[in-house]
Amino acid sequence: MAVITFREALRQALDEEMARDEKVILLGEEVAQYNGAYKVSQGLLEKYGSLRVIDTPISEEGFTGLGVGAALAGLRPVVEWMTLNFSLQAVDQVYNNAAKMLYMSGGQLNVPIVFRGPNGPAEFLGSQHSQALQSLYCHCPGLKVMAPSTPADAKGMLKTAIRDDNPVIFLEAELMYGWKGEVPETEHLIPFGKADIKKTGKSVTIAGFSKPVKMILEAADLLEKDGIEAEVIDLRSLRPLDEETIYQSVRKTNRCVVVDEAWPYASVGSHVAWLISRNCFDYLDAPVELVTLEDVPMPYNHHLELSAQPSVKKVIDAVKRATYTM
Amino acid sequence: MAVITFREALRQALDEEMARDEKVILLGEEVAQYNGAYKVSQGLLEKYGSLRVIDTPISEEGFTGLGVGAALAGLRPVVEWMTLNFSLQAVDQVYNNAAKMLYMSGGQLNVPIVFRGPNGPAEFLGSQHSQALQSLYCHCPGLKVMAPSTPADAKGMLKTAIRDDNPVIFLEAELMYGWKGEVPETEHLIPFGKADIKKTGKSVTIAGFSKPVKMILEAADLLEKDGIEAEVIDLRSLRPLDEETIYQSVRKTNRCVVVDEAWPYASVGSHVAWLISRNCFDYLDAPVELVTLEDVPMPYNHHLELSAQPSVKKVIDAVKRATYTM
Amino acid sequence: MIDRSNEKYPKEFMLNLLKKMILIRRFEELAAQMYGLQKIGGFCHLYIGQEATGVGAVEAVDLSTDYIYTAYRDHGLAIACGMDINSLMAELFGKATGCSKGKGGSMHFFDKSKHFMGGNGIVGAHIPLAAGSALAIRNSKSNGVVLCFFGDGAIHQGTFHESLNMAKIWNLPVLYICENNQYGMGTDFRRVSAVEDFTIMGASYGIEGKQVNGMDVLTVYEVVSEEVARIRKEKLPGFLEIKTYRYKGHSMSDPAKYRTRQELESYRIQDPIIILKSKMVDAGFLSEQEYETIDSTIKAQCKDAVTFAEESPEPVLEMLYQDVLV
Amino acid sequence: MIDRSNEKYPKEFMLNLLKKMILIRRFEELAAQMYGLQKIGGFCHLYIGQEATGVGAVEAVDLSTDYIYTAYRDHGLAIACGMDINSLMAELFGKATGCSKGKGGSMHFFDKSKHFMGGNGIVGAHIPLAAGSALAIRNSKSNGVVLCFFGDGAIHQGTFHESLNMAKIWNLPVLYICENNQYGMGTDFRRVSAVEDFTIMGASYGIEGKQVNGMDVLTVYEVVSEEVARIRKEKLPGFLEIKTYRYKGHSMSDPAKYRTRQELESYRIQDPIIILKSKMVDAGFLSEQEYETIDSTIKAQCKDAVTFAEESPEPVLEMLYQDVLV
Ligand SMILES: Cc1ncc(C[n+]2csc(CCOP(=O)(O)OP(=O)(O)O)c2C)c(N)n1
Ligand SMILES: Cc1ncc(C[n+]2csc(CCOP(=O)(O)OP(=O)(O)O)c2C)c(N)n1
Ligand SMILES: [Mg+2]
Ligand SMILES: [Mg+2]
Repeated sequence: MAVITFREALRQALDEEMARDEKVILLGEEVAQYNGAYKVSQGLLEKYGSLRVIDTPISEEGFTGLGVGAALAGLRPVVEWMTLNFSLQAVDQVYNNAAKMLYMSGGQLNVPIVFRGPNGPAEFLGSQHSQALQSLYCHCPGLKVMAPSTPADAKGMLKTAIRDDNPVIFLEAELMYGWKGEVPETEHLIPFGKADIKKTGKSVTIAGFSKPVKMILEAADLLEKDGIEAEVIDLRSLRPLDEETIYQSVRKTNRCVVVDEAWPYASVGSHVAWLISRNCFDYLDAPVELVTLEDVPMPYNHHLELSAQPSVKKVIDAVKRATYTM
Repeated sequence: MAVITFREALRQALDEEMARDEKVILLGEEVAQYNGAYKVSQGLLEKYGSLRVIDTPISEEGFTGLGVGAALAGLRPVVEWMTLNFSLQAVDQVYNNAAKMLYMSGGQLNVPIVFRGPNGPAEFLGSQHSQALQSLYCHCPGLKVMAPSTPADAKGMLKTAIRDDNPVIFLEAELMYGWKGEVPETEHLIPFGKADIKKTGKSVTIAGFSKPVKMILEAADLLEKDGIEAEVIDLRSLRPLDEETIYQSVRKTNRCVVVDEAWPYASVGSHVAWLISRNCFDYLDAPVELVTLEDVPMPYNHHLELSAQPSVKKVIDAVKRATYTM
Repeated sequence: MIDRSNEKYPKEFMLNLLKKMILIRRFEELAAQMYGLQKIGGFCHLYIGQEATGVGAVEAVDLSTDYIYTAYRDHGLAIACGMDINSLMAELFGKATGCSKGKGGSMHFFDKSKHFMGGNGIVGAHIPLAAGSALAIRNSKSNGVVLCFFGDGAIHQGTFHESLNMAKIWNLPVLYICENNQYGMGTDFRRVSAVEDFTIMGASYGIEGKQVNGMDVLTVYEVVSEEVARIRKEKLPGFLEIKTYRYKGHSMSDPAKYRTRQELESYRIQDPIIILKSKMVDAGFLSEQEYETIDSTIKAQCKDAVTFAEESPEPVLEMLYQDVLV
Repeated sequence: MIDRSNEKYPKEFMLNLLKKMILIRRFEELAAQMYGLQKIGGFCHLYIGQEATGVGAVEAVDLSTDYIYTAYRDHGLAIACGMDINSLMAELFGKATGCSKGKGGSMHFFDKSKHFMGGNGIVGAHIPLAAGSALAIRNSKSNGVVLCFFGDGAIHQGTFHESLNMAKIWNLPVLYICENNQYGMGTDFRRVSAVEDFTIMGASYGIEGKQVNGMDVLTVYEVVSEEVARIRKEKLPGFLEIKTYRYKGHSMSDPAKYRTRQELESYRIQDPIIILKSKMVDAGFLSEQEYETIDSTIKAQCKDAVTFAEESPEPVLEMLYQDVLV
């Protein structure tokens, strides 16, 4: 298997799907001539031409809706939001059109579209540019949501997302684009609704997704040294969620920590923590702990910015609380 | 105390605050000449004039942001979203400007503004017009969120919201506007962060907010006949949340059902359910149950529409599950 | 204005237009009655008075290649597109036999096979969708055109402006049709618009446009035909402001007190059905008696549609959970 | 173009403009160096090349009554408004002594007392805020004016269009200033705009405007002064497209390969500092040696600002949780 970056893995997925199906197009700010603000789409304009790789004006609500309309008339658009922060201008198009069209039309009009881009905290960007917005999109039925944590998953999941006939929100992270990992050269698809057990263990389950998975694994390594064997689950597909895999793990470990780099209130993290609390009630030896972003806008100062986020230390502390080893 | 409608209570709050402070203005579609789509602002144009009661074009993102800018320069705007559904076009202004301005400016620029309007399921309106959007707004730090369930609370909470120096999301419901109740004639303010115990009981805690509180009380009455004494908590202030009152109750009843008419995933409901699961872990005799809207867009057909929503029966069933009396 | 002799159009052509307009009128009159009987609920926005716009415009396109987008005031266009009125009345009744299986309701009529793309409840939100479908047309090298209808109120939504800019820079085959019925809910369009002539809006994106008398179906047909032909040839967007009037309130619950009886009467005397009928009578194409026969036949059809709707089954509970995802 | 003799402005006036422009230039050059040394992180959008726009425009207003809004490229305007460069450099360093306590960063400079309202990271999102502050001015019957700066890229955001319409219908005292520096990130504005002359956009809301040479600070000052005077008198919005150019990449990470060296050179020879300097030398207001002295003094000030920033304390952890709410 080749070792490539997360960015390259996404690019391969786009490239392969665009080659396979001429209905797949890519749309967004700077995706074409500039090769993408984060260079995910490098080379695609040259290969697929300006009818299929399209630079948009700065009109998030407009081009998000335009993507939906293109999907309704037979294309399979991939819409790049330069970052998910800017998708806040387009929430109406996602909630009211992309997610509801199939239902409102009594099953007539499906919307095969992928909205993708970097999500969550980057570095030194301040409040408006560092938001983890999975909660908003997971809340809404009619959408699917995916958040890979490795280059291999990024490729396999993006390909699946593009082939899916529903609207998919696909969450990346700026700080992950340079991450490297082995990625299969052969056809590689990762289904919706399948979590991935990254490490088995019997003392505690730690569940997370996207960028924090790496940090969770670091925490798990350190915990190992203290004799705490964590089972680490990468949720990967957030909607639909692979509840069974989580429950099986917690029913074995009897303790759980959930990690989410979004704000805590009404988050994917607290929801998963409640699901576990409810559905593994008789198995839990301690409350389900939650590690999230602090409940504040992201500050610019780097120390504060790091303090605001989940960290190896915060995960370890939560595990210690969950295992009563504090 | 006079018996007035929820609508009149809101109107009194607006009227009193506009009379008290000329910086308070009201802004929104049809609020002035038409006296409000739901007649909340009836008579206010006549009384306060067109500089303070302002009909806007249909430009949600624009007039939401305009309200924030007016607040930054010294006014205290109340922005009416004709319904919360339409606020989806204005999420960016709420998240990125209203909620973050104080933080980004290092404490210099606060935003005294209230965004209000009907939220949640109405009747026969289909998917785009029946959304309960509390999860989105509760998720975001920098906002306060209130959701009254009675005319008296509506008045006392709206007055508090208008006097607050922070951005407040104030959730009403179309179907509540005609509800009647006693409302104090004297100065009446209800603080943030104070839940209300509507009924005491020792068998189970049922926590909810906004429109469902009435239904919860109906369920509690029926349960009473079965010998189940429910303690009913109206959360009222969703952000900040009165965690202590909830925990005290659950630590007494040892069982809890949370009701929220939004979708379940990443909701206020599941968050509160997790908070309880975690912070009352040693006191819980059963999993915290959650009753929400079904995880589907709202259908138009009335039977389906009702089936999608929390109901007396669903609350009772949840209580029976929570009390192991199923 | 285009020169037109009485013989310009064959009898059959005119008869077809007349029948469609009458069908819309009678269908909606009956719908209004059914609303009064509470067989239909929620918002119900009638097209009565505007029939010439929808019928004239749709006659000018080919629904095998072309697409129609509109807002919630969609009954007229749905009928103009040839949708079966049984399925439409059933939809209003929320029945499983409705065009959207009873899940859409009045605001959400759809017919994928007839390229009738709804039926959108959020003001301005469908405007980007139309550009998207035009992009799909462009990419498939079909000769299609998209007609995008919206109201005088919707023109102040950012989505309109973002869309026109994209349609122009990408040469998308969309005809933007502003149905200026003078009011956005209770608001005279002059109160919320910086300009009175909306063609200025199109022109600011380099899209030349015309103002059109929307009470005369033949004029509408001609102007739209010309524009559509030009768009097919030049592959450039177009813009029309069609001046029309709705006789009824904004929706069933609006008493429309914001306008004078005289104003209403001034439009009623240029009623689109009467105008066409007179022309046909003058040309010897129609006798009063033939008109009566047509009208009665159509009335009977509408009654049958009510019977169909009445007798149709409610959607079963299972359907609540269907069509959320493909 | 306005006729202007060398003696039209007194020496002190011109010297003041010159010093401000040099201060911006040197401040940012040093900031760029500090960025290279990783003392500053994240996005850092330099104003170099555009100094004449900000300095000329701000000179035309009175910051005790007037307000300034701009986007993330805000260093130049902040300095033009007279903010202390120590606090600005400290902000870039993320220090507690920064103008936003280190929580805002480069994109979020604010100074409430100087009515410098930031510093907004979301393209187009501050445009409605400006109209809102103008509404507050209108209501308070003050004589103030709001200057709202935004880029050529922002003009395709719906927020711009919604705002201009409201500003016009409510007679709000805002001067919209499009700083057309030819590029929105890597995109030549002609590629994403239906029109090349942006005054057309203003005009479509009945707001007459002018295109202005933004490389000449006196021209900018004069035109903005005229507009501001007109706005104060007539209480109507205005629009200017100021043609300018940024010498550096979009932000520090942009190599700006999308433009030619010749293009850049063609602007460098009309450098705003050189133009004003030559005029002053010609008028006998400045000698080469005096210029050098000024420049060295300013360079020293900027170095001092770096020292100040370096020596300033980091914000303490507590500050993470402050300023979320008042
Ligand atoms: C974004 C949004 N804001 C507000 C509404 C409520 N609303 C429904 S129709 C309407 C008026 C629209 O007027 P116009 O565009 O002229 O269309 P018409 O009803 O005249 O056909 C309003 C304000 C809505 N549906 N969507
Ligand atoms: C809504 C939104 N979309 C995208 C971005 C990313 N972005 C930041 S600056 C920029 C270009 C803006 O160009 P322009 O308005 O011309 O201003 P300039 O940078 O030239 O000063 C883009 C696309 C953003 N910050 N906000
Ligand atoms: Mg209208
Ligand atoms: Mg620019």
